Amino acid sequence: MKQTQALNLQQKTIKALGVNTSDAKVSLSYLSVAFLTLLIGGILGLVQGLERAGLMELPPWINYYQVLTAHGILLLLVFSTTFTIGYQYANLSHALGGLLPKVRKFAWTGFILMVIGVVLAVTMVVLNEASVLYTFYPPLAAHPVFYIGLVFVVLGIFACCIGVFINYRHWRKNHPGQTTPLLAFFAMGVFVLWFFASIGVTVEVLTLIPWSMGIVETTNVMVGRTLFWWFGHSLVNIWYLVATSAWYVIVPKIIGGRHFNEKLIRLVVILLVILNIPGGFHHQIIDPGISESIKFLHVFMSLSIAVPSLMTAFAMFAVLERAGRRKGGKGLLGWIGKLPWGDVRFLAPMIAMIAFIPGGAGGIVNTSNQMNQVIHNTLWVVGHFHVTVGMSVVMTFFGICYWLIPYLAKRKLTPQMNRLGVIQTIIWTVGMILMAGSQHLAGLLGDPRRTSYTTYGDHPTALSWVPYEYVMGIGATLLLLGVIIQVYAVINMMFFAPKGKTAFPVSEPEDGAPSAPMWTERWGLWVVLLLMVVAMAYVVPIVDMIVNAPPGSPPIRTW
Amino acid sequence: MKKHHNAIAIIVVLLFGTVLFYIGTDGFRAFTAESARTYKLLQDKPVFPSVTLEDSQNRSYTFKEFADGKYVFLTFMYTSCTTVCPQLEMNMAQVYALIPDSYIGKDIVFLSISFDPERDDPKTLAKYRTYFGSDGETWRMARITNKEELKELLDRLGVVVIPDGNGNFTHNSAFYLIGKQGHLLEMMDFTNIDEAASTVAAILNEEAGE
Amino acid sequence: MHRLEEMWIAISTGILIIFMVVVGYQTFALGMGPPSNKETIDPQKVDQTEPFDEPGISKIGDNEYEVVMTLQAFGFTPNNIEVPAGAKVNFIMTSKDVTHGFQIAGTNINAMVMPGHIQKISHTFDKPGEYLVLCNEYCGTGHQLMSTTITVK
Amino acid sequence: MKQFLYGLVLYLFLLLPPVAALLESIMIIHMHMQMPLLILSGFLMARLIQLKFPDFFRKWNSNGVPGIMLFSIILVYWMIPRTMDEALTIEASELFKFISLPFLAGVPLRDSWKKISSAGKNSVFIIFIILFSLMGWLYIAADEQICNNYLRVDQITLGWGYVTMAVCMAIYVIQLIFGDHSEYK
Repeated sequence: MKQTQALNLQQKTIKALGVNTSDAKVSLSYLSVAFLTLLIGGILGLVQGLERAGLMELPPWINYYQVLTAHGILLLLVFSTTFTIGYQYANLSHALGGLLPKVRKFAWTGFILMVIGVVLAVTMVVLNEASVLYTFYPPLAAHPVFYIGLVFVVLGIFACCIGVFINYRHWRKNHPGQTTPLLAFFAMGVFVLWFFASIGVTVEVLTLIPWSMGIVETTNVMVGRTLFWWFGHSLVNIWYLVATSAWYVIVPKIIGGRHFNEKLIRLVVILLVILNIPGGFHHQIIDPGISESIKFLHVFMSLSIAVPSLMTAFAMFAVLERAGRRKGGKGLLGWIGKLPWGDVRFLAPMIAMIAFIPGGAGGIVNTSNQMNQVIHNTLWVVGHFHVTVGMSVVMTFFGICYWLIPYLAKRKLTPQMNRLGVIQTIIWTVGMILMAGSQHLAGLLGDPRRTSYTTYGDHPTALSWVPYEYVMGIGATLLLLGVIIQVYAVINMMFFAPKGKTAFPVSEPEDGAPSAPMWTERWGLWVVLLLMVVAMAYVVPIVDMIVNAPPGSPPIRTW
Repeated sequence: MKKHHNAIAIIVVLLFGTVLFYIGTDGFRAFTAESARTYKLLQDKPVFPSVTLEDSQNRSYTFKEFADGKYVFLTFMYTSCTTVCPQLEMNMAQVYALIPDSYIGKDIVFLSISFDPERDDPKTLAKYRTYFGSDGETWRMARITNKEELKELLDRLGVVVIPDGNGNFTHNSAFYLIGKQGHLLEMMDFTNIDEAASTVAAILNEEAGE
Repeated sequence: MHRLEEMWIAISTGILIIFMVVVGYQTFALGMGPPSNKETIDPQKVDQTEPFDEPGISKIGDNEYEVVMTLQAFGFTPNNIEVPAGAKVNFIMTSKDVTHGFQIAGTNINAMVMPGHIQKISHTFDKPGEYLVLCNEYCGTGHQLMSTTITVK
Repeated sequence: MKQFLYGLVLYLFLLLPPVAALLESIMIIHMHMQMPLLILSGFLMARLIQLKFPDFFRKWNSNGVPGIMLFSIILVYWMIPRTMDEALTIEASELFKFISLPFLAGVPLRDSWKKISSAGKNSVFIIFIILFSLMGWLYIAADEQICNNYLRVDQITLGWGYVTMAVCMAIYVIQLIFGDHSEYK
């Protein structure tokens, strides 16, 4: 009883002050790291794009693959992770009426572990001791410190997961009979998935450490690869789930609408959490050592994600249309004009959602047996994840910045900043269309990914790719410009924008909508189902890979 | 009254369970198909079918000619096997060593039959033989080239061989003892060398004592 | 749930099932499955193991060829292969060090070649020309140099 | 009625010879996919049977114990390595599998699960956790072939399948015991 009172008091203070200062500090720290890495990673991205197109030569003390490794790790791993944690903890704090002090400690522990980990790993990359790319497929062997750094990062993630679980459980205990706020429900989904996805890579890295130190002689290459994609692909879907949380809950409020039927939203979250992990197998469609029937099963499992995704598409269009019509939009498409296109908080996530249509279609290509063979490991794949991660996810993240950072920093979004945001969004969109578009096309012609500048002895086929690579370079230049504007905007909103109160835009249900059913909160059951799906997908191939394993591979350094 | 029905139902279910398990496991004796097979084979004592062997010295003869009224100690294997077969043959060599010399060749002969006739030609068998100290006379290694004869033999003695698609086979293994009339006399656990040797020796001794 | 929602879910699931039937038919009935050979080899003894002790091209039938190939940083052995037009070529490959990719630009020949595993893929080269073969999985500093050609006459 | 139809369709689908042959060709799918699906089909069909013969179930399965015992007996029976082999080689055994799993396991499970106490449910879970762990250990550790119709690697795979299912059940039971579930009903 006392606790509830204290909690109510806390909630009242938050209402009065707008934001819980100690919680805001957690989120702002994560977000600062995120945008610092975005800046560095973005610069490396441009360097890489220009080198790849043959427009620039790298100085002798640094090589293309070092740059590529750093770009991948910083953007795909560090930027998206830190942004997600910063954003999700802000959501959680807002939705549950503040974080528990204990949970803040977990968040800070996670922060410190991740910073140490990233510093260790990146140092090794800079020293050219770990040019293994962010996928670090064995038997390419990096310096042991690189793997140790990754362990720290994963431990940091685990700390943040546990923090979320504790806070959620605490809230549940104190609110019998109530369903958790949607944002907290999303946060729970994100971190449950993250927790179980990280187990794969943790096991992999822990086996690689003694191997890279020479204590263990050989390692099982196939198992390492499989465990990596257990994590690697789920990671992408974690960012996607994070973006979805903004689409479902935040966007409707910004456009002056209401969110969709809560039961369906929760069902989508649950499905994404349960079905996600086996999707990783489609990265191994043309690998040896996995039978065709197992691959077929995994194609099915990867594609099953399409069902909740299509449900999202349906729900979002319904929300947008309703909001547009409420504002007086007439006719079949009249509502489109009524949406607030000039508001960056809507424009960025809206383009992100649109980008998910080609992104998802490309994903279906990658997942299916025969089409995968055409584009596997070509620039198509690079184009694909720049559309999905670089547009769908990152643009949603950018859109979030324009209300989240002022909210956390107790400042205001000025019209100038909004205009800058719109410009940034347009530059980013054009840059991505040019870059990812040309990458898709070059990939269809067979241009491989992850390759330094080469014309393969001026082979005519390779020369035919060069024009696309130029366009890619132009896109990359625009994107760096976009990064710089974005980082400037973030710094401005954090430290220089006028003081004031910004609201946390959480949408409400439609009038008379039924409340969400209580069974959706049975996380214990969802976890068990998730594990069963993982078991169905992984037990057969992994046992086969271990029992019928060839002699292992020793560590090899080829750079 | 209800309690009553419940109790009856429980008893009926338990009885059903007991009967089911009793039938399903040959009276709680055989919980795997392998043990069921052994049990059944020992009950049936099937006759060794007529097959033509081709041994490591390129000689061809029928099983009957080879056995010639002696006991035959038998195993099934293939030479490319890396798992059970070397162990099986190694253990067979130990049984061979434990049987008193006086019986060998006179009252009992040893035979290893390969169920992979395509790869196990006489040359391969000749080489494989030397790994286990088989002398090629009183302990021979042979293949059966006629596919139908081989299948008939494997079926009759309940040897299940499944190719795994990578050139290997999964198969069940045991020591077999064929009696003087060509009937299956014993099937023995190939991992228990001493017991197999003493079983065989006892049969031979009893015969000698008569 | 709303009727429209139910219909939408049913349609999505239906599309998924139809898609799987198509993929399954292609894979199992038409034999168009992805390269998935399951044989293994000791990656440290490739040179001593048949058939990789003698990599090269051999004719195995009427306009059918077998190419036994090893991939290593940063090249293909044998390289610069020549075959007549219309030839069916069966590639048997393994890696001597790290993971490599085997891609023939302009065709849908694309396979991962991993240490310890033997990969197989076949293709009929109908159109004459000089095909570019390249490694499409990062394998070290010289990765961008790892290429060869197949000439179809 | 809808449920009965779903169950019936599933049952007929599983009966189709090519489907049965495909599912039985891989050991773990035979054990952990086909058999549970058969139970599920019975579970779904049970609704109509319950409505048709309410007296029978009320009279003979009033506290759910006989039903759950029958379910357990059938399940344990099919966990014996030999029965799985014989389902492949002996037709009568195959027939018994297709009758016993839906009608002697699925139907009584549906009728009993709601009737037995939570302590009863927990003990069923615990018994099967132990059994699954033991079977898993048996299949993983066994050097010899336990089932004649399957490869060794299939056997090890099935072993790990048992272990993972035991782990899943254990997690489920733990969260049942430590979580408050009164409000989810």
